[in-house]
Parts: sequence; C-alpha cells; structure tokens
Amino acid sequence: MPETRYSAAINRALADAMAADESVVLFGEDVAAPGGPFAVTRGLLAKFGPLRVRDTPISEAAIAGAAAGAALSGLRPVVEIMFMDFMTFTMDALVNQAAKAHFMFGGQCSVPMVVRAPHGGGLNAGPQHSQCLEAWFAHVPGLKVVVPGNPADAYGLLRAAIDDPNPVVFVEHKGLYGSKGELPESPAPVAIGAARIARAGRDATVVTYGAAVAWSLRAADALAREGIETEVVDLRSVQPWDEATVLESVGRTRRLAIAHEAVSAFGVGAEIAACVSAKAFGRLAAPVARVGAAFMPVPFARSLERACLPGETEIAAAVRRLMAPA
Amino acid sequence: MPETRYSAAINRALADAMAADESVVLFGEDVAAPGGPFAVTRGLLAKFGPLRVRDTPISEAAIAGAAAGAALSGLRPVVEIMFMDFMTFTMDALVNQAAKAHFMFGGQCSVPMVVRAPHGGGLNAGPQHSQCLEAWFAHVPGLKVVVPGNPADAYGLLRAAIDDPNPVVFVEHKGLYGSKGELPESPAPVAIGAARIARAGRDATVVTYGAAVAWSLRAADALAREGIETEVVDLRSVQPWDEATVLESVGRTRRLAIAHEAVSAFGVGAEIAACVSAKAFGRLAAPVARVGAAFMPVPFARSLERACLPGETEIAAAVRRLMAPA
Amino acid sequence: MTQAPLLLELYRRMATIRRAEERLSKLFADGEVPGFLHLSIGQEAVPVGVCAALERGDTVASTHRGHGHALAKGMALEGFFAEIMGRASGVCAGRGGSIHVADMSIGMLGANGIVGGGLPLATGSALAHQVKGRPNVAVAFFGDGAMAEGALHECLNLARLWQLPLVFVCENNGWGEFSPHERQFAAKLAALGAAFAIPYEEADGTDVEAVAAAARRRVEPARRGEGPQILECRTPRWRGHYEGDPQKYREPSNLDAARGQDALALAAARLAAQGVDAEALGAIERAITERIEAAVAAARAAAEPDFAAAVAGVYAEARAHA
Amino acid sequence: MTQAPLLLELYRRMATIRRAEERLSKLFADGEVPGFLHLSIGQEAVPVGVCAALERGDTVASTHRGHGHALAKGMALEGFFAEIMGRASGVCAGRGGSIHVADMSIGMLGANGIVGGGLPLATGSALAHQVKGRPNVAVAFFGDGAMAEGALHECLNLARLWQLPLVFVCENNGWGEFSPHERQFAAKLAALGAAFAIPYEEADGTDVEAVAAAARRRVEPARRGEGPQILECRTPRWRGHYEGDPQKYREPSNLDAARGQDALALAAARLAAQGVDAEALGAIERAITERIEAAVAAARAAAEPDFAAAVAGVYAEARAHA
Ligand SMILES: Cc1ncc(C[n+]2csc(CCOP(=O)(O)OP(=O)(O)O)c2C)c(N)n1
Ligand SMILES: Cc1ncc(C[n+]2csc(CCOP(=O)(O)OP(=O)(O)O)c2C)c(N)n1
Ligand SMILES: [Mg+2]
Ligand SMILES: [Mg+2]
Repeated sequence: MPETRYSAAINRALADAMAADESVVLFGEDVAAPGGPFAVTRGLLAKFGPLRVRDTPISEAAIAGAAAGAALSGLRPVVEIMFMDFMTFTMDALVNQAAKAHFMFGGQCSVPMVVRAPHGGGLNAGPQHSQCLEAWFAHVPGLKVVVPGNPADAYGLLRAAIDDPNPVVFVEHKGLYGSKGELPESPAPVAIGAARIARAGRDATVVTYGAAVAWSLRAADALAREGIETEVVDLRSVQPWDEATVLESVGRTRRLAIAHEAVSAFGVGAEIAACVSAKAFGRLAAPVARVGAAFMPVPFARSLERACLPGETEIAAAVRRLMAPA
Repeated sequence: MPETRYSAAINRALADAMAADESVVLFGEDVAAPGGPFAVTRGLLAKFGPLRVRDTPISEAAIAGAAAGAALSGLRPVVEIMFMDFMTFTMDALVNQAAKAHFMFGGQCSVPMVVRAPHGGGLNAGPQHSQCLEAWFAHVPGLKVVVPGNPADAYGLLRAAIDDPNPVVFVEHKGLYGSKGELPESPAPVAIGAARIARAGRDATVVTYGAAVAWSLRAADALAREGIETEVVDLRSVQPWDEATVLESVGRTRRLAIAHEAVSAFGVGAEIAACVSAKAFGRLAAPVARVGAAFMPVPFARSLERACLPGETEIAAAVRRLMAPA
Repeated sequence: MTQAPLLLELYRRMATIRRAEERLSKLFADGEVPGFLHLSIGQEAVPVGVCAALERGDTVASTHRGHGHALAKGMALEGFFAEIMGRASGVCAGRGGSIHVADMSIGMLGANGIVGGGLPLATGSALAHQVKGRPNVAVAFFGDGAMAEGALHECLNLARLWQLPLVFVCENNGWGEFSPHERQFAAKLAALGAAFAIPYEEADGTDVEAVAAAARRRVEPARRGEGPQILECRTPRWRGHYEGDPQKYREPSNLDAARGQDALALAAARLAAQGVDAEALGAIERAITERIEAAVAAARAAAEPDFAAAVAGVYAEARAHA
Repeated sequence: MTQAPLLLELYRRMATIRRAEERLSKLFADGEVPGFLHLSIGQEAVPVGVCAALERGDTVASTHRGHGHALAKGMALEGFFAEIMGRASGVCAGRGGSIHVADMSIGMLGANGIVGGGLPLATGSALAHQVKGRPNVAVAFFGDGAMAEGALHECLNLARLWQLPLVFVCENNGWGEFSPHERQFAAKLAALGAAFAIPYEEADGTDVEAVAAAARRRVEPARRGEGPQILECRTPRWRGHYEGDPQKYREPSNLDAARGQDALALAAARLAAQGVDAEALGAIERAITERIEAAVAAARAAAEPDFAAAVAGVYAEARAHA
C-alpha cells in the first residue's frame, strides 16, 4: 500500500482508464503539454499522444459542450475546468444538454463524460477562485456529483466516473492535491453512491465529503479526548448520496452534524438535513446541525478567509452542541 | 382595485419604474419592437424610446454581463432572459461578477440590476423550456431571488427589485402571465424578504411561492371541506426568505409542508425544511413534508408532465399525511 | 445537371418534410400536438440538400426547427409523428417532443431547444470521428439568430485549431424569432469564416440541387481531413416563428417574398423540364400522404408514455462496481 | 514627436507600475502577499499609453493582470498595496486582493479573475455612457488568451449593433497561461474586427508613445459616437504566468526575446536624446521608490480587515419599503 498523493492518484486513474479503454480522451486548458495547472495530468500527453490528450483554448462552454457531443458519438471524454468557479460557463452544456440527453431522447443514448473541477478555498485565491458549487449540480436530474476526500477514493471514484454512462461532475479540492494516503498496488473502482464510515463512533454522526472529511476526522480526534465518540461518514458522492448509510448511522447515534466547505444556505447539507430530519423524526436527540462557510463570497485576506471557511474547530463545536443537554 | 393580469402588472411596474427614474433601462431578446415573447413589455418601446428599451441579439451571456457593467456605471438595467432554462448562459455574469462586486470591491459600488426570467412547466414545452432553477441563485451570496405569485406582488416586488441596489433574479411563471388579481390604483412596492399569509389556518402550514401559491390555496380549500384548516404562507422571495414568519406560523400549527414546482432534491424546500426542523426541534407534531417535481427533467408528453409536476392534489395529500396520527 | 432520378428522390424527401409539417400544423390546430411547434416549411431544400451529401455514419446536430433535419437524415415517420404527438412509441418515448426529435441510430443527435446548442455538440461529435479514425463528418445546423451566441465563435476556433471534420451549416431565413437578422448580427458569416481561415460557401437555399452540390463541396474536404467548412444557405421563412405566431412584426411584403421562394415548385418545374410529368409527382405525393396518414393513425393508437419508465429513465444504468 | 514633458510623465507612470510590481514580487516571495500574483512587468506601455488617452469619467474593465490598468487609471499606491497585502485599508477592504483591485471613483471597474470577464462589463459601461449622454468611453482590456471566449464575439456584435463608445484593447503577450497564442486561437483580431466592421489598429506595445497615439486615434471616434474600436498591442511577457511559475514550458529564447523589449529603456533612451539626463530620471525613480515604500509601510501598519464588516457587506443596503 504505497503512500500516494491525491493528485498522483487522479493522474494514475486517468492513465489506467486511458490504457484500458481507447475511447477515453482528455482535454482542457493546459492539461496536455504543460501537464495541467495543478500538474494533475502530467505525463499523459507523452503516454497517450496528441490525438487523445489535448490542450484547449480558454473556451469552457465549448469544452463542456464538445465533451457532451463526443460522448454522444462514442468517446468517453474527461475534461478539466481549471477552477470550479468557471463551471459557470459550462452550465448550458451540462444542464441542458448532457444531463438531459439520455432521458429526453428516450434512452437511445448515454452521455459518458466526466468534468473534473477543483473547488475550495484556503489559497487566498479570492472570491472568483474558491467557490464550492456542487449543490447546483446535485439539483439537476441526470447529473452525478462525486467528491473524493482522499487519494484512494480519488482513484476509485474517478475510474467509476469514467466508466459511468452518465455525465459526472468530479469535484476535486485544490487543498487536497498535495495530501497523501494509501493506494493499493491494484486499486479498484469505488461505486458512486456508497458512503464510507471514515471513523466509527457511537455518540454523534458527522456527515461530510471532500476536504471536510479530514477536518471532521481531526475534530473527532479532539472530541475523543473529551470522551465524545464521533462517527464520521464520508459521503464520497453527493448525487446520488447514500441515504441508507447515513440513516443507519444516525439511527445509532441519534445526533447529526453535516459539514462541508460550501456556504450552508441552500447547500448540500440542506438536503441531507431535511431528509434526515424527516426520516429520523422523533428519533433524534438534537436538531441536525449544519457547518459550512459563512454566507459571503470567499474573501481574499488571510484572516477573512480563515474566518469565513469552516474547519475542525467549527465541526467540533457543532458536535459539542449536539451533545449538550437540551 | 381593478382586476389586472400578472403580465400587465409587470408591464405597469416596468413603466412606472421607468417613468420614475431615467436610469432604468430595459433590454433583452425581442422585448422592444415585438413587445416581448410573452407580450410582457408591450408598449414600452413606444413610451420610452429606443435609447432605453432595446432588442438584443441572442446573446444571454452578454445581456447579463452588460447589465452588470451598466449597473456599475449608473444605470438600473432590467433585462429579460426568455426562459429561465437559458439562465445557464448568464451564470458567470451573475455569480462571478454581479453578485460579488459590492462585496469584493469593499462596498465601493452596488449592482442594481434585475434579471427577469420566467420559469415553470405546464405548457408541454419540454425539458429545456420548463425548469425551475431558483435554488441555484439562492445559494449565491450577493444575489436576491424574488418569486411573485400574483399580480399585486408581481408589481410591488418588481418595483422593489428595481429599487434594490443588489442584483435580483426576478422569477416569473409562464403559467401565471394570464392569471388575474387585484391591483390597487396606486400600487406600492412590496418589501423583498417579507412573506405574506395568503390564508390563515390553525392545523398545518404550507410554505410556498410562485405558481404553487394558487395550488396551495386550492388544496387548502379542499382540506377545509375535510375540516383541516391550512395556513398558506407565500414566501414571495426565497433569498432572503422570511424565516420569522415561517417559524411563527409553524410555532402555531406545528406542522409544515413546503411546496414548490422545482425538483425537491436540493431545492429551495430543502433549506426551509432543514432550518425549520432545527429551529422548531421538538415542537413539530410531524416531520416536515416537501412537495416538488419528480426527480427528472420535465417531460414533454401531457400525461408525463402532469405526473411529474406537483399540484393541488399532491399538496393536499402531503397535508393530510401531516395530520395523520403518527 | 443532375439526373432526374436523383432530383426526383430529393423532391420526394422535400415533399415528405413539407407534407409532414403541414399535417403537424393541422394536428397542432386540432390540439393533437402539445407544446411549441416550429415548422420549417419553405426551408426543405437545405436539410435535404445537405443530407444528400451525408452518409449514415455522419452525424447531425440540429435546432429547434429540426423536423427537416430529422426526416432528411432518415428518421422514420412513425417514430417522428408519435414523438411530436407525445406517445410512448415516439422516437424519444414522448419525453422530448418536437424540439428534441433525435435518432442516434442514424446519427441524428437531436433537435435542440437551445439556440446554438447544437454547435458544441457537433464539434464534439466531429472530435469523436477524428479520434476514432472514422471516415465521417459532423454537421452543425444553426439559424441566423444563433450566430450571435458565443458558441459559434468558440466552436469555429476549436474546429479550426483541431482541424475537425465539421461542417457548419447556417440556415439563414432572415429572422430570429420576431426580429430581422440585420438587427441581430453585425457581421457576415463569410467574413467570420475568413477570419478563422475556414472555407465558406453560400448556396441558394431554395434550390435543392444547388444546396446538394455545395454540400458535397464542403463535406468532402472535411471528410478528407482538411478541416472544418462553412455552408450558408439563404432560405425563406414561410410561417411564423412557431405555430400560432400572428407575425404582426412582419411586413406583408416580406412574407410574400418568402412565399415566392418555393423549393418544391422549383424542383417540380425542373423535373417537368426533364420530362417527369405531374402524374409521376402526384403518385409520389399520394404515397407520402398515405405514409403520413398511417403514421398519424399509428400515433393516435399508440399508448401514452409510461411515467414509471420515465422516472427510471433519468440515468443510464451503470456497470456494477465493488 | 511628443514633447519631453509628456513622455517624461508617461515614463513616470510606467516606472511607477514597474517598481510597484517589482516590490510586490519581493513581498510575495517574503510571504507578505497572499494568493496568486500576476505581474505585468514589461507590459507597462499598454496601460499607460491607453490611459493617457482617457479622462477621469471614462471607465476601464481590466483582467487578472490588472495592476498596470489600476495604477495607470490613477489608483493611489496606498490603497493598492494595502489591498494586495490584504489589509483593511485596501482599496477593496482586503476582500478582493490582486485579482480584484478596483476604484470606482476613477472609473476603474476592477481587475477580474474571469478571463474575458471584463468584456461584457465594459460593454455595459459603454451602454451607460451612451444612455446617460455622457461624453465618455469604456475600455475593455483583455489578453490574447481571452480571444477564445465567446464573450468577445457577443460583445463585438453588441457593441457594433448599438454603436457603443467602447474600445477593445487587446494586450497580446503571446501567451495564455502556459500555452502559446498560436495554439489557442486560429483567427487574427484584425480580421474579426473587419468582419464586424469595427475599426482596428495595431500598436507596438513596447512603445508608449505609439500606444498613446493609437489609443487617441481609437478613443476619439468612440467618444464622438462613431461606435466601437479595437486596439491590439503586442507586448512582451517578462515573467511567469504568475509569481512562482517556473516557466518550464517556455524556450529560453522566447524569454530572452521578451526581455529584450523594454518599454522603460526605450522611453529612457528617447528622453536622453531629448536632453532629459539620467539625473532627472534618477530623481523620478527615487521619488517613486519613496512613495512605494511609504505605501508598503502604511499597509504593514494597517489593521487586518474586520470580519463582521465583511459579513455585513455582502449586500448593499436597500431603501426601506412598506
Ligand atoms: C439560448 C436560447 N435563447 C433564446 C431562445 C429562444 N428562441 C428560440 S428560437 C429563437 C430564434 C432563433 O433564430 P434562428 O437561429 O435564426 O432560427 P430560426 O427560428 O430562424 O429557424 C429564439 C430567440 C432559445 N431557445 N435558446
Ligand atoms: C474563465 C476563465 N478560464 C480560465 C482561467 C484561468 N486563467 C487565468 S489567466 C489565464 C490565461 C489568460 O491569458 P491572456 O488572456 O492572454 O492573459 P495573460 O495572462 O497573458 O495576461 C487562464 C487560462 C480564468 N481565470 N478564467
Ligand atoms: Mg432565423
Ligand atoms: Mg496573454
């Protein structure tokens, strides 16, 4: 089980998928010759050649739209949108074309494409380079949304996303690229829609995904020192999301906090909170808590960004409030 | 109190706002000479001239972006995006530019613009002409989202939206354009963020907005015949939404259903359900219910569309379930 | 000059589109067609001429006014009518309707409710042909109104950079909805093509032989790997933007001029000069009418779409993973 | 030939930008500038030349590489440094940083993190000038990489249709991030301009006098109501795409060629020929350095931005309604 960086795991998943299936192609801004703005696609041009690995002009709408068209015509394109903030330009291609084609053409075709998009703050990159917009895509029937929180999941979920016949938004986190974790010698795909118990615990459940998994695990460590055993559920995908695993965990702990980096209001956590509050009605020991970014654009200055984005501290505090006697 | 059509109320609000403030300008596809695809802007070109009322080419991204730039330079543009489905093209202008400018420039400027966009199905217009996407915008700090359900609110909220220094997505419903309601001789603006008790009731609360207000009122009529007194709260705006009024109502009825036409999953109702479930924890007599469209693109065929979209029947059924002994 | 048999076949295809859309107009008026209906009556020479230059493996991305593209590419009338009438037997199972008729088995990637929406799809389809080494081209049909969308610019550029086997076909009917083209777009497509060094040709969109010849001249270099091509066809808009549009914004003279350009009449006159008599055309028309009536009858008899199947049809089924 | 006093002033402005960015580079290396930092060192002649043709009421929409535009339009060094260093006294209260420096009081509508994002903003600003009857123009700065975005196409068209007082200024430094321009865009801007019948002119972006003269020739017709104009300036990229970029993708010869084009050295040589001696330039440089160091010191001494104020600053305050 060698230690692998998150970015290297993605790179390996791309390479393995391209080796396994000639239909898999890669394109995006600076992904080929320069090896990707975050060096995630390094070496793939040399391995698979310029027919299958291409730099594009700065044309996000056409990148996403061409991916949809290519998927309709026999390719399995994996495209990169350099920052999730620029997914704004891909909305029509994704929402009106890719997401609907299988359904609205009566099941004649599928649209096996993956859009990789790094989200998240922590780099002081400011309001237009830090957003977490996955809730938009989760609201769109026909799209899947995957958010790996560690290298093994990044590998396994990307393989599954590329194999998937549906358009998948594959959300990476800029802050995770350098993080390390174990990756098996022969890693397997990870099913989309299956959460993972990242840490078992009996007192409270934290449901989370992406970079917030690590924060939640650190919060759980801190809480354990106070005698609070927190179960951490890594959703791994938010559309579909693994309701059964979440309900099972909450059924045991009777306390739920949801943690993500995106703004809380109208975020992914709202759906989970609404669903669990209804389905576990009367069995919860405390109201479902939500931890997310403050309701504001992600500010630039270090102190502002730190105050805006949630982290270990906020998650631990939320769990402590769950444990407080009503 | 003359009876006025919803579309005429919007037209009058535009005319009154333009008469009151020379900075208000109007542009969009076919809004000037042809008077609007739904005839909402008819007569305004003749009244205010071609400098202030303009047809645009089919360039939604530029329409929204130019509106933001114009708002930064002293105008109060009101632009029309012909179907809310085409807001996909305006996301960058709205989310990365308009929504953030006031904040990220440190409060130097405001962006007083309104994007009018009709949403909703019922016309068998199919998957790309029927969507309700307001949840996307509600998730974006810096945007306001207004959804009038009757002619008086359409007038009053549009006046307020045009007056507002922030970018406002003004969501109309295609199915409401022909509907009638009372409009005072001298109608006043309606504050954004204040819900309206559309019908008082003691047994259950239905929180709703847009076209679903009428469905909810009809459901309440039906329920009343069964002895169930339903309070109907018309949110009128979903960002901000009137938490106080909703909590007050639910505090009395202890039962809440949320009804909107958009897909339930990750929709506006999720936020309201999450919030109320937490804040009224332990005081609810039943889990919060959500009524929305089936999780699918809005299908074309009459029977499919009817089955996909919610209505009076689904709302009444949800309230009945709220009333059923646990 | 084209031999009569070919022109006759082109006539037959154009007449099929014309009669099918006339029938739809009637069905719409009678309430048998839900939703919006955009007819291409008068414009038949463009899809028929262009598709005459295509092979089955070639792909076509269409527009909201896509009936002609669908039928010219080979869509069967049964699935076509059933779809537009909202039946389970429709080519899209009644989920798409007029604006979304599609048939992947013949490379018809769908009519499209998004103006300019077909441009990136065709670009991607051409990319697939290129990557897979297929001897095929993709065609992007778009209207003059779509020229103003940024998608045109991005796709012209991408197609040229990658030398994709892609033919941009503009159906310039002079109108984008209720506004004339001149008030919507300030450039000529020819000049845009020149700016990107993409070969451009204009054809008379009322003359199916001229369109077919020009289409061959554009399709073949694209097929040979010489990169994207542009074909612009001026074509008349006979009807309103959609059925029910009273066209108050339109001068009667403009409408008259449009109605004066009749691709069917022109082809019929040429056929007559070549010795194909009215009798022969009449027989063709009767056969078309019979097929259309059969398709309408079948659609009427067909089941309503199944809602449970639609609910289950949002996602394509994924392979199972550990 | 320009009189020395004007060229001297242009030199002073260019030197201010150069020294300010050199200072930022050092501050960045020292960890005093958070986030990404895109420097325009080597490109100073373009913002300075263009802004020399502008008036205070004219508006400018900028790019991610916007320091030059901000300073050339008149942004004060104090607010500039404090913003990029993330202080409460920053021109954007520390909320935007380098990629978002803006000063509405001088018509600087903001640097922009979105490639091509300034194009529609400038289009709208020009519309506002036109509607309000102001004798002003808007300028859209954009890089060669931005040419591929659909926004360019849509805005060229809209500006031409409406004859807006808008000047498109392309800073063509030959690179879009890590890829050379030729691999990103297949058209020439001149030809695109011609397609839309928008007057186009190219200027040597190393020669501030040439840029200023060309900018005047483009700004004045726009101001007179003759519609949009295009100015393209070839300009060298001396640095990496952002600070810290090792530029492995770049041939040393390409970098050397860029460094060989020095707007400041060119202006200094001309000034020398006109009798402005090294002494005089030295004095200017010393004054600039002093102002910069004062601004840096002030920024260092300034407070951290206030989070509560930021939370309260998401929405502009609305008037009260019933
Ligand atoms: C993105 C988008 N914007 C606007 C519309 C509304 N709309 C439908 S057709 C049309 C006019 C299109 O004109 P053109 O491309 O010339 O095609 P034509 O109708 O003339 O065949 C418009 C504006 C749309 N469907 N999609
Ligand atoms: C919409 C969008 N896409 C991609 C990026 C990432 N990006 C930032 S700068 C840049 C290159 C821009 O090139 P150019 O316009 O030539 O400006 P230059 O950096 O050369 O000044 C890219 C791709 C972005 N910021 N915005
Ligand atoms: Mg047209
Ligand atoms: Mg550049």
